[in-house]
Amino acid sequence: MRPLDASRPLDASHSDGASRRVALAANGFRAADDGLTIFERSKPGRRAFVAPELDVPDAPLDELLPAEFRRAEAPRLPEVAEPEIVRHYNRLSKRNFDLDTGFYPLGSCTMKHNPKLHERVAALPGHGKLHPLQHPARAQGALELMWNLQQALASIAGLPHVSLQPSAGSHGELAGVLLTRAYHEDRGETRTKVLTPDTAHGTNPATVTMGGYEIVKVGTDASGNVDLDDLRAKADRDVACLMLTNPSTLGLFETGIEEIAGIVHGVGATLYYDGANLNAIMGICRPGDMGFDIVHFNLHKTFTQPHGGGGPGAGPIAVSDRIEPYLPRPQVVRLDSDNGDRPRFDLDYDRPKSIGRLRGFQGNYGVFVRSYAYIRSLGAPGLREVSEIAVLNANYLLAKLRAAGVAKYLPAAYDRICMHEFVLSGAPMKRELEIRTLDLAKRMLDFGVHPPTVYFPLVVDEALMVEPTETETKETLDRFAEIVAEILREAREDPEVARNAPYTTPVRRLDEAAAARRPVIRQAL
Amino acid sequence: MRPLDASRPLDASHSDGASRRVALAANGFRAADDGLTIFERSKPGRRAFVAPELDVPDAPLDELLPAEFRRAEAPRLPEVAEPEIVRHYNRLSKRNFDLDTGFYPLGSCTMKHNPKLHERVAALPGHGKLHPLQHPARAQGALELMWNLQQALASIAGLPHVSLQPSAGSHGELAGVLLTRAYHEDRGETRTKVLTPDTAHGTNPATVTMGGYEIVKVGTDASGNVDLDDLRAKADRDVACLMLTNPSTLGLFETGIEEIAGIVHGVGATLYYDGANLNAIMGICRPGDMGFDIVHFNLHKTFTQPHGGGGPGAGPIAVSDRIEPYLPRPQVVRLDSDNGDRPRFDLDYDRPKSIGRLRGFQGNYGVFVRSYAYIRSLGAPGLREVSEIAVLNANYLLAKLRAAGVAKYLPAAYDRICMHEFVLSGAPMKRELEIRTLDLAKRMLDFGVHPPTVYFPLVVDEALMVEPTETETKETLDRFAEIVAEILREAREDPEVARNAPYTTPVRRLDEAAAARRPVIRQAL
Amino acid sequence: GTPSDRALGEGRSEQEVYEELRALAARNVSTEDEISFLGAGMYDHYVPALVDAIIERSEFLTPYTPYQPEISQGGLQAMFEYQTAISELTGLPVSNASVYEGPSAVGAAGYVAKLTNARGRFVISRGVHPHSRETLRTLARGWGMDVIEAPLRDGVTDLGELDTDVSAVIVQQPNFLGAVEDLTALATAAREVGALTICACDPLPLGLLKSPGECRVDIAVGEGQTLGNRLDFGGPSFGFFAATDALLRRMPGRIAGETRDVEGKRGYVLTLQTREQHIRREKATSNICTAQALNALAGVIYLSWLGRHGIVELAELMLKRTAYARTRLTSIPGVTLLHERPVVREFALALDAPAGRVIERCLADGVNPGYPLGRDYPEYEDGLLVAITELRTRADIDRLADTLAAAVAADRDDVEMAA
Amino acid sequence: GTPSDRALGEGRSEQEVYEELRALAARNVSTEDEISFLGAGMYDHYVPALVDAIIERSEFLTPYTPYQPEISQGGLQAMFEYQTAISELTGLPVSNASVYEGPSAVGAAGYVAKLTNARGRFVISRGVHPHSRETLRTLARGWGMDVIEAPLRDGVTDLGELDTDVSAVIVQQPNFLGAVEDLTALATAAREVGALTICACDPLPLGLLKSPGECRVDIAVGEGQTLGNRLDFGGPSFGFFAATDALLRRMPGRIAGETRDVEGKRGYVLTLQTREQHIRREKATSNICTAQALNALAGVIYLSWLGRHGIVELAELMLKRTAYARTRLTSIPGVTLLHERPVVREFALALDAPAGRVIERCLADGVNPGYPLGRDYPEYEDGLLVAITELRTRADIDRLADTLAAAVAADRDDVEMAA
Ligand SMILES: Cc1ncc(COP(=O)(O)O)c(C=O)c1O
Ligand SMILES: Cc1ncc(COP(=O)(O)O)c(C=O)c1O
Repeated sequence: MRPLDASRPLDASHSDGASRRVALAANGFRAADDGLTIFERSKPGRRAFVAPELDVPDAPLDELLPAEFRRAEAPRLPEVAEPEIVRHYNRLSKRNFDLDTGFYPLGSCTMKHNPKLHERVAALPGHGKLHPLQHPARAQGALELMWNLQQALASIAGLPHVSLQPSAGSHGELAGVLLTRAYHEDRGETRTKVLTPDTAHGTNPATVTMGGYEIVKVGTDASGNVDLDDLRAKADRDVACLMLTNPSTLGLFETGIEEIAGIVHGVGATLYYDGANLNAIMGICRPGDMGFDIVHFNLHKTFTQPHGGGGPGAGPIAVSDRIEPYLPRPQVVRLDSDNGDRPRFDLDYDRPKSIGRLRGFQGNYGVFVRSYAYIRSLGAPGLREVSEIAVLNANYLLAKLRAAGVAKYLPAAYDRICMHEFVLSGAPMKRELEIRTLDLAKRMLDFGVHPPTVYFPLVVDEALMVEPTETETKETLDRFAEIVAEILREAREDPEVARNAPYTTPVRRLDEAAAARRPVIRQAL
Repeated sequence: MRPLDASRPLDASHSDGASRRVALAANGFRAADDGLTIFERSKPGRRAFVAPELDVPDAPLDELLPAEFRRAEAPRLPEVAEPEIVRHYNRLSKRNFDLDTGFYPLGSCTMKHNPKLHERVAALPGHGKLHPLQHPARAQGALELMWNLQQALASIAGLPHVSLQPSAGSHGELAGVLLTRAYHEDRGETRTKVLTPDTAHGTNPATVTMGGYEIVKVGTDASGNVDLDDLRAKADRDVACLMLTNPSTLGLFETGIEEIAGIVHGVGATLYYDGANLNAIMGICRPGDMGFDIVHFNLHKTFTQPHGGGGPGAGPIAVSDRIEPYLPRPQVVRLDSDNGDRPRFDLDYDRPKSIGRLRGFQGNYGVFVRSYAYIRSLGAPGLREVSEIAVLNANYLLAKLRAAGVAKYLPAAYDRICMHEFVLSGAPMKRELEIRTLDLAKRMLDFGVHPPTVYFPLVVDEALMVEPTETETKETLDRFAEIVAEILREAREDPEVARNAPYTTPVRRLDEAAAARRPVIRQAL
Repeated sequence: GTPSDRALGEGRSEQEVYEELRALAARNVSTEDEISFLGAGMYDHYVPALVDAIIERSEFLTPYTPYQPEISQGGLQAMFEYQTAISELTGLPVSNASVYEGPSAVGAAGYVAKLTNARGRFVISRGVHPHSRETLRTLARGWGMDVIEAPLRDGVTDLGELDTDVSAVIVQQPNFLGAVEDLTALATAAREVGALTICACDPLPLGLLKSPGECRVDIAVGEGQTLGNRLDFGGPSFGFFAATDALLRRMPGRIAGETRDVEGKRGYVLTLQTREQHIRREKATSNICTAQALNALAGVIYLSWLGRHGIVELAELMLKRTAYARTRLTSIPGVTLLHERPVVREFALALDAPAGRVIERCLADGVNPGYPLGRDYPEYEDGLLVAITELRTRADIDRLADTLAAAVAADRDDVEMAA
Repeated sequence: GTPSDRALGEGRSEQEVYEELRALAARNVSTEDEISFLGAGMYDHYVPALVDAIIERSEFLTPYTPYQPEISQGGLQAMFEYQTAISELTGLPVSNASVYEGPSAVGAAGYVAKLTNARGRFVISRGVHPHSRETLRTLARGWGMDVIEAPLRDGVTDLGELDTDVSAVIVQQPNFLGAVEDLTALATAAREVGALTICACDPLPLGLLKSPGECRVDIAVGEGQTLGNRLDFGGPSFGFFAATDALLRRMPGRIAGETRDVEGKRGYVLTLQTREQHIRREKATSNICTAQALNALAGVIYLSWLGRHGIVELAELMLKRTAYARTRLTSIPGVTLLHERPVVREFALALDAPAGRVIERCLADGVNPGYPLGRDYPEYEDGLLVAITELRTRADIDRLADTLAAAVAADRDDVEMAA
């Protein structure tokens, strides 16, 4: 660890009181300006947009669009010129922490490096400026790419059929639940319940409700697996589906998976695979082989679509033969020619049993381009290596934290080999050091790392969920362990430090309760 | 001005000593990591590059390249993977202040906004991936663009002929001096001296020496103009050229320019226009009309090529008929067709009197694309507006500073209407507040603005040279005036504040003397 | 097969993958490769360079959803600004931070209606985008709700009789045929039976059109692609979602809210999270988690670039060029207007030749004349939907007119010959 | 005329300017539009995406030369890293932060020689790039110095007799014909008469070749385009400049140096500025001010991407593909080697047909076979210079072979017919 005195930016400012105050005054100037919104920067008459030439005969508005349809006054959008727009958003960007700046072990989110190549290829006009309704004969490159991506995802999932349409994981889940409904209804069955483990991500139960099913929770046993007895008890003929994540949100491999599949299939229900944790198993095992009927992928997790501060993503699904007839419309199909020309690709709308569309057009193609580039770059051996190193990194970090003496305050929720992530419990820390997992997380902000996921899964008290991913170096993992140890050390000395953290961020702890009590969600103009 | 208490990031951190110390410890962790070089991040075996497939027959190295020509060991370049490279340079970038972040009134550098469109068009493969030796018939778009840019620059300069070849302003100056030499020698004259005013930028005298001439300095009179008597006295038949900037580096329009031209031409010398300050006069007056024979343009100043932290730029030159025969090779020429087809463009190497090349290929084409896009966006009316607003902004800021009471300590070097920039003298400030212009500049860093140019021109004691440019808003100028006033105010209270500034930058004042005494200019590997 | 499948390959160098993706791109005909009048839900508008320059910054491109507000103020403030701009454009007080895209936004609005009044039926105009109608049907099946279509008469919606089992009336402005609907009348009819009015609207024409809020619409949703996003063969873009105050606590998705930090400094957080899946789980108002933050960011940057007056000027330019195109094209023998309602950027034609063959002919000539309505509307078998963005100049429109005239004529000759 | 000239126009919207520039670009044949074997000083190498992603960041793109080091540590540290990489590559202890580009770097090196020994003559190999030789001549006129050319024999430099009036011997590695020179021998010959040795070198082959430093060269300069920079029709790129310790205080341009701040924290500044124009004015060692910082940044990022082993692997790949191409092409009747020296990425052929006509034929076939040596070397009238970068695959080379064979054959037929 570097000597701390190589640091002290403000502390070392010469100690005279006046200078301290004015040093801060300087920040005052800066903050006052940085804090403005784009609307507050607006000044009448300023503009960035210049209209192209009006090259057609002019005509009075009233003739083209009667006054009764026209708005009274122009929408009060900002009036700003390009330089201010650029500076404004550039400055805003500096108030974000990002993956290209530091470690981002946000559990369940797979914050792996986003290769820059992907942005370059997605921006090629042939991809980026392709109209979604372009005649398929004139979009053969795009359809072939989608077809190839479907094949690749199918082979990773171990399930034969893929739809790329869903826009994100939760959208894939919804597709899965609606497919399940269509499947049962087609067989003349009406089922009412969907099972999810109590460790499930919030989108699972929310999806179940949106899909028109009633949710039934299944417990977790002492070793962190699905409680098989509870499952058996609850798996009856009213159950349409069990939604599962494997590895689970505890970062543990569901050892009873084959038995689980047996129970679920035994009552004629479908088994749904929430693919958020797929990064742990690529090339090692396959949901299809475990008995899953439906799988969703988070291309923005496992397949490096940048998260964009909350999207875009894509949530393709892979399904077994029995589910295939119900897949969303349209499907990309390949038409092989007998005379040896290259195959043609088309969009097939003629799918009588399809649940129909879940959205417009063909899905988030721009995301497909990036994920396809990723898969082509790594290939089968590379993808397997991704999962091996992701799991190795997680286990290394877990061991390293133990070695740093962290386990005493932050023990692993379940003492097992973890997969690509692990969950610690901050309960002892809270008890003995009187700081909460939230405080630990906030203090991490001062150390320049993004905190892990906190308070999820719900079954772990004061949970801290750590997913390092395969693209981080040993130095970064070591450093993170040191940081956690250091924060615990200082908490032993003075818990106030963490409780009042962060200190060095653009703003300090924010009052979320007040925000919700009296919501201000737009600027008053 | 916003209340200062909207600021205080660290000061308000809860006051307990321990927390202050650890808050800084956190920074310690961050700094220790931020401070590394790319070589210090290197670890054996890591890599970003993956070699494309070897698709030709392999062969032993010795057969293809005898050992005696081969290096003993691989160059010790860093061993790092893409994620670390991206994070490393991303973090480095955050240790730079830039034009897209804040005000950058660096005198003589014309730090105007760089429109983002220019980067987009320069990157089009038809421009960016065009080989410089592509057959002219297959580079017609590029040659036409260069031709059009030549015409545009010619019309701004008021001189008929343009060469785009020089790579920057100083390169254009060198071209100008060599053209002058060729011109005189062609007429059988050998002249030995070049005149420059004592206000000249350093590149002028340096260029004179590199061009093989002896430098003779001309003084500045009480009103900031070239001292005409001194000029008359020094302008003899040995003088090859007078190099002038107009507006001068004092930001003042050279009122005696016509008389100056008369004197210089009277002794048969050439008059050279250093175009660094062209931003003041576009569309208002033209160097050619003032009697200049040779003009250089800084495309990276007046014509928005981004400065890139020290280049690239381009320094095209425009010349009069008598200088034209000596222009560098090759020249872009237009061949009009009589049968009404679109004209063809070609490169003309057949220029017997040319001084020859100053560099490879056709100049910094990528810069031409950006500057051409800029000129086309603004057009003649826009370019005139640029200069009008640039001058208006400078005079507004000068007046605003006066109004803020700054003039007492930082009076204008010459009390005249300024052009696009103005020069203040920090002499009274130094005398009465005991802080130097350097201290003022360093303290500005804490306020989030880039300081003006300091200690240039040399004829002004403790000079501060301010060029706001036309792309800054009134609010930004007002704010800058407040900041200067605030720094003077705090200096009255305690000069130590400025003397020890900056406090809030990634590093504080650096020891430049030590750096020069024992130069460490590469990493020991 | 296993992942060592040919489908996955063995891995390649960056330059090889670049070349592969470039070769695939080369087999697509982009809007830069032809003169395209395709619209029908996504439009070829100019994306200013500053939008790309900003959203490519890693600080916006690579972070996750802002769960740690203290180090996410950039993204959160941008969401707040976005919400303000959308609310201003739609004339509705509350906006969320984005949903997936247009058609699923219509579905999301339907779900809010379901949660609000638990009625049995949606009445959706046939003028709503076919993809939106189909998406709503897909979802409604899960909710056990019916979806009834209201027909178009003279190009605009005829709601017919509504009753009190109608949960929401869903219309589109301008509708799929480009026609400007009388939104106020439609919303009034819905209100009379206590149904919500949901309007899917095209944001750029809103620079000129009465806002949904002014027309007393309850929920305005729409496709945000035209606001600074690429076509990308259909995505990613974003869906916007704005509503009345009454519906605030039933909104789906993220919402950024203003608050203060411990020192009283203004800041932003994700707020009203008790609506959301990670807190409320099965009781959440939606299951959405990852949405379209980066695309919505592009949206607010684009709207700032357009500015208060620019959005009006842009809409007026499209209005005038579209009017020119409408006259120019209907002067072609065999080409008539499918409706005569006012339009802004898009309009529908009826060809008296098979649209498919006519389009093929135009494509061969480097002009993509528009979208064949027959695909979704048997009743408009040879209908053609033509979109005129600011990127289509008068010269382009004249070129279209000549090409279309030739194509229609040629087809008629064929027919005569055949006879 | 005045600036209201047609040359300037009246100003246009962003989309119109974009379309105009796109139309101009469309009239250029880029290396993505043909299979190009053009080199001769600039080469079509792959630029990894991360280079562009980083240099487009406004923090690198928009600042001026780092006059305020406290807020320029990013750029200054990058310069320091760049200097380290160049010095490592060239085997010379000191490097500056960049000069304009290749040929002017040769001129700048000549000026350092002039300042060092004030002798009267440069001896420059005819194997040095024609643009470099011409640039040196242009500048030497100002210095009142002569420029003598040393001929090529069997593809490499023959210095002949040197005397003590020679200020510097200037060679290129590999030389313009692609041949690897015996740098050690040349440097030794120069040193014997007390002249400096200046070597213009191609940085990528230095992954394999003995470094100039090892060969006891005094100044190594070169064109940096191949290190992560676009072709850009010839610029902007950067020139690198490295030398022995003895020459440190005569170096042109910026140099970044390590130092400490008042708290002892490591930092970087522009150093040894007393060499420079803004301090020393007429006594400066060069007049350079704005250089090529951004392009040099691309250079060090690219070198970090290649890495210690990558640069060797890349050079070996080129070496092997070039060897393959050399054999393949010389198996064509009427095509022979212009020299048989070892080469790395580029080699010279002699055609027994007029190069101009042969090239025209290949271009018509979508292949740009290389650079016609006749333009600069009357003695190689029908010579062709062929460059093989990692972007030219075996398939491309085979395609070239077929095209070239056909072109040469066709030309001979014509000749026979004419006879
Ligand atoms: C376990 C799990 N399931 C589902 C989701 C939902 O995925 P998305 O955000 O793509 O809708 C997430 C995302 O956080 C997750 O972690
Ligand atoms: C007045 C003046 N002349 C000449 C120059 C040199 O221009 P360049 O840096 O493009 O070589 C400058 C640049 O700072 C300048 O300000």
